[in-house]
Amino acid sequence: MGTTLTFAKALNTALADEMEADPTVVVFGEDVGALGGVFRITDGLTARFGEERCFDTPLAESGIMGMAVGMAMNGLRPVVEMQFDAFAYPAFEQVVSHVAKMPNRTRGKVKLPLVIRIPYAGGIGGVEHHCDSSESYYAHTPGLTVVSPATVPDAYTMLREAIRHPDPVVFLEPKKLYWSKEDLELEALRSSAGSFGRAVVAREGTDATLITYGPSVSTALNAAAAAAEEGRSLEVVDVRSIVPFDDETVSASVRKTGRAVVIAEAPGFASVASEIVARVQERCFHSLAAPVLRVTGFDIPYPAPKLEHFYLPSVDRILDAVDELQWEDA
Amino acid sequence: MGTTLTFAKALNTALADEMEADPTVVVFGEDVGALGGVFRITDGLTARFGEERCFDTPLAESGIMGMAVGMAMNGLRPVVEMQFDAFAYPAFEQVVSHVAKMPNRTRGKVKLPLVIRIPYAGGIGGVEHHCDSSESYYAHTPGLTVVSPATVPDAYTMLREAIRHPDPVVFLEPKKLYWSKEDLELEALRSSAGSFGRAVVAREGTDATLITYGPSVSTALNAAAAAAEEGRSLEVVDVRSIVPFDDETVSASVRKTGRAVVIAEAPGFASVASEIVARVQERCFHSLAAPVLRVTGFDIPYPAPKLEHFYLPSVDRILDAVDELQWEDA
Amino acid sequence: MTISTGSPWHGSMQEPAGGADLDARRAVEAYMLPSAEPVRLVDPEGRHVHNDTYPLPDGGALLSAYRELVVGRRVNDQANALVRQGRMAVYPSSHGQEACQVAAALCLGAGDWLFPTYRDTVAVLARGVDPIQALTLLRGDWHSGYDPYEHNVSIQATPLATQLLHAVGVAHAAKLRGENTVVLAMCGDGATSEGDFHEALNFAAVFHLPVVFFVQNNQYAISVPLSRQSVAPSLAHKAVGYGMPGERVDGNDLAALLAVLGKAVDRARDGGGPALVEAHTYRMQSHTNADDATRYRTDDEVAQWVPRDPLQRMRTYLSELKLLDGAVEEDIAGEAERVATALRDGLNAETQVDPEDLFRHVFSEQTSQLREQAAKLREELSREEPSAHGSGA
Amino acid sequence: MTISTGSPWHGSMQEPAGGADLDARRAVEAYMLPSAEPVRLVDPEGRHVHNDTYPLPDGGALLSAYRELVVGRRVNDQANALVRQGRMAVYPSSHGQEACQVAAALCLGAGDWLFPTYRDTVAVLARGVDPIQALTLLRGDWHSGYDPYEHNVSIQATPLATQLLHAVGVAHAAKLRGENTVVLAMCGDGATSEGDFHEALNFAAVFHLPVVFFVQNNQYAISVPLSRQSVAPSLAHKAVGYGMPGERVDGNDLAALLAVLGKAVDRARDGGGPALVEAHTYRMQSHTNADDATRYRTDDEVAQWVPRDPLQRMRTYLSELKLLDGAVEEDIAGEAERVATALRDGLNAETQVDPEDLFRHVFSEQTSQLREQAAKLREELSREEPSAHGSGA
Ligand SMILES: Cc1ncc(C[n+]2csc(CCOP(=O)(O)OP(=O)(O)O)c2C)c(N)n1
Ligand SMILES: Cc1ncc(C[n+]2csc(CCOP(=O)(O)OP(=O)(O)O)c2C)c(N)n1
Ligand SMILES: [Mg+2]
Ligand SMILES: [Mg+2]
Repeated sequence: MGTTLTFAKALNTALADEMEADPTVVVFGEDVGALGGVFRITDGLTARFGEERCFDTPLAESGIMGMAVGMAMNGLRPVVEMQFDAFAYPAFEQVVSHVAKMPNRTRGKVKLPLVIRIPYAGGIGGVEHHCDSSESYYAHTPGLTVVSPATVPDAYTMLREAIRHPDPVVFLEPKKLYWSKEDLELEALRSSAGSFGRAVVAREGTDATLITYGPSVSTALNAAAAAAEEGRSLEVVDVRSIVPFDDETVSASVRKTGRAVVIAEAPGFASVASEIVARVQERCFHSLAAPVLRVTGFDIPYPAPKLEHFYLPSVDRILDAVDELQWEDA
Repeated sequence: MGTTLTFAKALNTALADEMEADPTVVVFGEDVGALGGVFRITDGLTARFGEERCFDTPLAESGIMGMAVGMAMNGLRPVVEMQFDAFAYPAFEQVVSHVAKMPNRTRGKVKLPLVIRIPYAGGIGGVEHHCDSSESYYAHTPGLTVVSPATVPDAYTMLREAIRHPDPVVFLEPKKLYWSKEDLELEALRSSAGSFGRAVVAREGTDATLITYGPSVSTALNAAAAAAEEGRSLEVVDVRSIVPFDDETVSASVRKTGRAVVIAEAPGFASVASEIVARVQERCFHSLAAPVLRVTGFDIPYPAPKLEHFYLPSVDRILDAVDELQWEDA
Repeated sequence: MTISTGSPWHGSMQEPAGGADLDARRAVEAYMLPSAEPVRLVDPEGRHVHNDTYPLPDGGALLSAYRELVVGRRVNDQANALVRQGRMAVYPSSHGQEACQVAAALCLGAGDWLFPTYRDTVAVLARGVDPIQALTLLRGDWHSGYDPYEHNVSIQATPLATQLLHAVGVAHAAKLRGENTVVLAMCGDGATSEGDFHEALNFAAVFHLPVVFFVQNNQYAISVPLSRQSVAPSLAHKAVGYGMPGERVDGNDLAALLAVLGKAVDRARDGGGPALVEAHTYRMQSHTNADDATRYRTDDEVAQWVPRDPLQRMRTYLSELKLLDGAVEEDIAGEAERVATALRDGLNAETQVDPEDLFRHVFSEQTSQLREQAAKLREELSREEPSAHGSGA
Repeated sequence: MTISTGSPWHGSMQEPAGGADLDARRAVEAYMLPSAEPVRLVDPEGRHVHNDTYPLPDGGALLSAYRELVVGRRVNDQANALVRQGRMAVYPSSHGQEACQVAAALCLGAGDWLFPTYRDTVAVLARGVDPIQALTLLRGDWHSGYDPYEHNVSIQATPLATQLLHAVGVAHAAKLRGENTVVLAMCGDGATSEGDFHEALNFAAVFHLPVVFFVQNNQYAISVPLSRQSVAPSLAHKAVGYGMPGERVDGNDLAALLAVLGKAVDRARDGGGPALVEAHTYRMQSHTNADDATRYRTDDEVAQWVPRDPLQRMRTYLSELKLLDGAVEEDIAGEAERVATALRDGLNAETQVDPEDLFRHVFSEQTSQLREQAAKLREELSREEPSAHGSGA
């Protein structure tokens, strides 16, 4: 029998199930203990597993990240929470110079099975520094596995997979999805296949492909639904795993439809969206009827709450881009 | 009459000339005083301008960057040196959350005319953390002007321009060029036009365009020379200014040649090179005879000295990519 | 002029000093170590407590400070109400900490600089910043609403401890020009754990800069208690590691705060270098309205701090001195009410945001990329019809 | 088990303590403050100096430590020679600091962990790591050449102070499992200015972890003198801000180092929590062979440190005790020579690098992206001819 869970509760359940299954999993960060995290993703974990398994640290992100490196070196599987996207930046050196490089540096002698959970992206009316889409910084850094779930079932399975993964994972949680709900069969999910390196076709279509991930998947699905009413059939690919990237699924879709729009919330310049465009045109050049277009955030700092709706990729903006895909021959 | 200067000396001269011209310019960082910097770019400045104009700080990059923000807020033009690319990462939060955003945050009330000098990229047999190509992190961050000179005259003029620029500039100095020499007319350069936002055609050609910047420009020029011997005419565009980006010059070249290869040392994934590919195919789609290809670093941590030649974009690798540009119709 | 660094004993590290220096060494340590108890000049019952080092500020000064205290409390209450009414998204209240807020503003001269955090709105207003401009941030119109140069008040910083370095830079620039500006930089107890706290104090000490670091230790960083931030005897003890004096003060005692901060500011202005002041206070309300403090602390704990309220004790003290009577109280209440009304009216007025602003201030001169993007948005918004594709997501 | 934090006096911050506590407070401060002079047990003339707190290690222990000292010096000399001969790209020598290096390795048990920096090759070797594997880094074959788990020696860290946090994590994991592992984490004077230094000491203190932070204060960070890093009376004074004991020791006195570090390690193992030890020493050579120290310090300054050499004083002391005679000296010299020869032979042997290694260890399972890139490189290298396009750039 299915249960209805929010995205947040699915993450919380994944943490609890994995802590239950593996005594080496430890959870720490700012406010993750008694408070259960500012988004309540770690709610109840300290009460259930004790202070040594889920605990608050001093307020220092580099400290949290560096300590996680050492713990992972010494037999534990740390799952750390960065309270918000922009508050992970103080830990950037530890992430880029150590988390990402330690296994390679030691020829695999030292593995770092740790997870960096980052509530990320906008759409929640948050103040400055609480809405950054920081995936491009991590995706550009060799050695990091970078994933973002866009559905409630993926929230559950991908977080469990991240914790079991032998390498460090940057786990990006789209904040605006925390309160979204879905029915799901937890039992079935527990035995579902891995998703790292595997995109999914979230909606089938024939005329053009929308390629996206994380917070923008639902917007893309809405756009595809609206397009369908206008008689245009859009396929939506949820990338899920940014690194490694599933070229096969993405290219297959674009070869089929011949047109593509890449959608992401982050500023577009030198971003994951740029990468997807570059890969797609390299691999599908002769199938393309039009350039691959992008609908991304503007190349500006994330705006204040009253202006964010101008910034975020919207259904209209996606459909405008689809309209630009040179349909004269259709 | 012209003089022969190294790239390093051209930078040193630019600093001195600008400090002479503007008493609000201050230079600081690690080892920039008595030592003159590990690459001697600040050589002699303390002796000439005094300790209050060029001085060593405690060893803390976030501190250097944060102090520069405050100094720029209060009437000075700080030029800070990050000793090596990877040692700028501890300052990442200050760069992303403050340097890049302060002017926008205050609706332009606070301007931050500061320069972040970063000796960057590889090719010098440096040990780990001394060879990173970090431009993509900065180029992706809205609010930063990001430039990299590839010639001795540009080293001089672009650094002076950076110091005079009203906004924060990330100034990337390709380490392997420090010892390169060129004849130049300093007097003429002093009155030359600005280069921010302006790419240059470093070599004209008709068959394909090599688009690149910084340390890879000389490699691209060598590739073009080698190609010429084989009867293929390659145009080389030196981007110079990554942000703002000169779409006009780049697109004009690609529209003319119909083919393009983007070359950069950084790992390719979600990089400046991805961005250039994405922009070019968006803007020049119907002129393209082949997909825009990339020759970049692999998506791996920068290798140890004995392995770096496998990693770096080389003439051969560039020419291989050019060969792949579907010449069957030529 | 040269960069003057350091402190009297600096240089003595190069070689072990002779035994004769030992007493001097211990004296230096004593100079940096905070007093054993937080400095208190007026106790919770409103009685003066004598202190050898810190004389009580005079009655007139205390009365005008008290006026600001009452206004500050009213601002906090009004802002909370405006959040409940949906006129502001969020407000991190300084209820209970108003004495710190007022003292931070009043101890500075007009040419000095204040570096506040998100929680320090009352200090920002006490320094003269227009309240509606200050609340632009929390209303969500823009990331900061006032001109920092108008009252020498930097933006209210969110990323913790980062602003302390900006404060150091402002002080350094002023010092290099030979100005005698003092900078007061504020942060919370939690922020002292960040690397930037360390780097800021060290830079200020090494360059001997006129910065007063003012930590409001309100016992919590959101839900995390002080015991998880530090196991030092006090946060003021951290001064020792930088070779600067540290001091602790009762953060609910306006008189003591004025005295201790005032002395630190004077010392800094006279070339004495930086100092660290820790105020011992309490965050009476939740971190923000979005927080639920019952998850991590008891009502009992909060109740213990009620009798230590900074307003009540100043009121008692001033009343007993006869500096405060019904008429003065009424006058002060009237002023507080006027400020509250202005706040309410200001925030109830609808503001218009201009989407073109998104692109206007990113660079001094708009790049061609931003021009294109702005044009695209303009075109999108200018279409007469609410779009051919329906209402959007 | 719960996370045990803190120190005996922790908690006392919540409320001002009564006057009865004052003496206890000052006692606590005294406990954290370093001794007024760096601890010294054998002076530069090789004479024992009595110390109430630290007894002299016994002769046997000193003799075996001296053996390591001589080997360490030989390693430094040999490595410098190999750089001159072009067999290694760079070598940051610890010449002059060998007593610190040896003591750092010897004070730990086999199950303990060492976290060294680029300058600590001698300590790494003294802990048993294969010299050729250790020099893989500086020869340029790979970023690290030994298995950290073989001798519980972490990689030699380059980004300053970052490794201190890894040390804290290793200690924390051990503590959570109830193991009594001690971790010794090394850094230089310059590195104490980094934010990570602060965060590491604070985390260790708050979580009461068995970490000994060992700062080799060699007076310089490349060209920058100590006076530009700190104006505290000593770096050991920084301990006060974290509520842990700080101690200073003569870093050229092997006996004192063994005693002070030994005590800190024992205390940590017995649940006493972390400590900060500052060794007062000197970098006798340039930062690395790429550096030119004459630009920032005088020969005179360097010359002053020659008579304080750590080897000479131990040799004198042990000779006068008759623990060292010609035969033993010869035996030790022979061992040093064997190590040097092994180093030379090892580094003179040509190594083969395998380009496939570039892609092998980035992830546990190669991604399809890396498989493609590796294939491309393989294909490029497999072409018989040295390429149709000539020799490349
Ligand atoms: C670098 C950074 N990390 C995390 C946060 C999220 N955050 C906002 S306030 C806060 C607690 C701050 O506590 P404290 O410094 O004691 O100040 P207080 O809120 O009590 O005034 C946290 C963790 C942040 N703003 N910046
Ligand atoms: C984060 C960081 N910044 C800068 C550097 C460059 N660097 C390498 S060694 C060094 C000086 C370090 O001085 P100290 O900590 O005293 O150690 P020592 O070299 O004297 O042993 C510097 C600045 C670095 N390695 N890491
Ligand atoms: Mg607090
Ligand atoms: Mg040093």
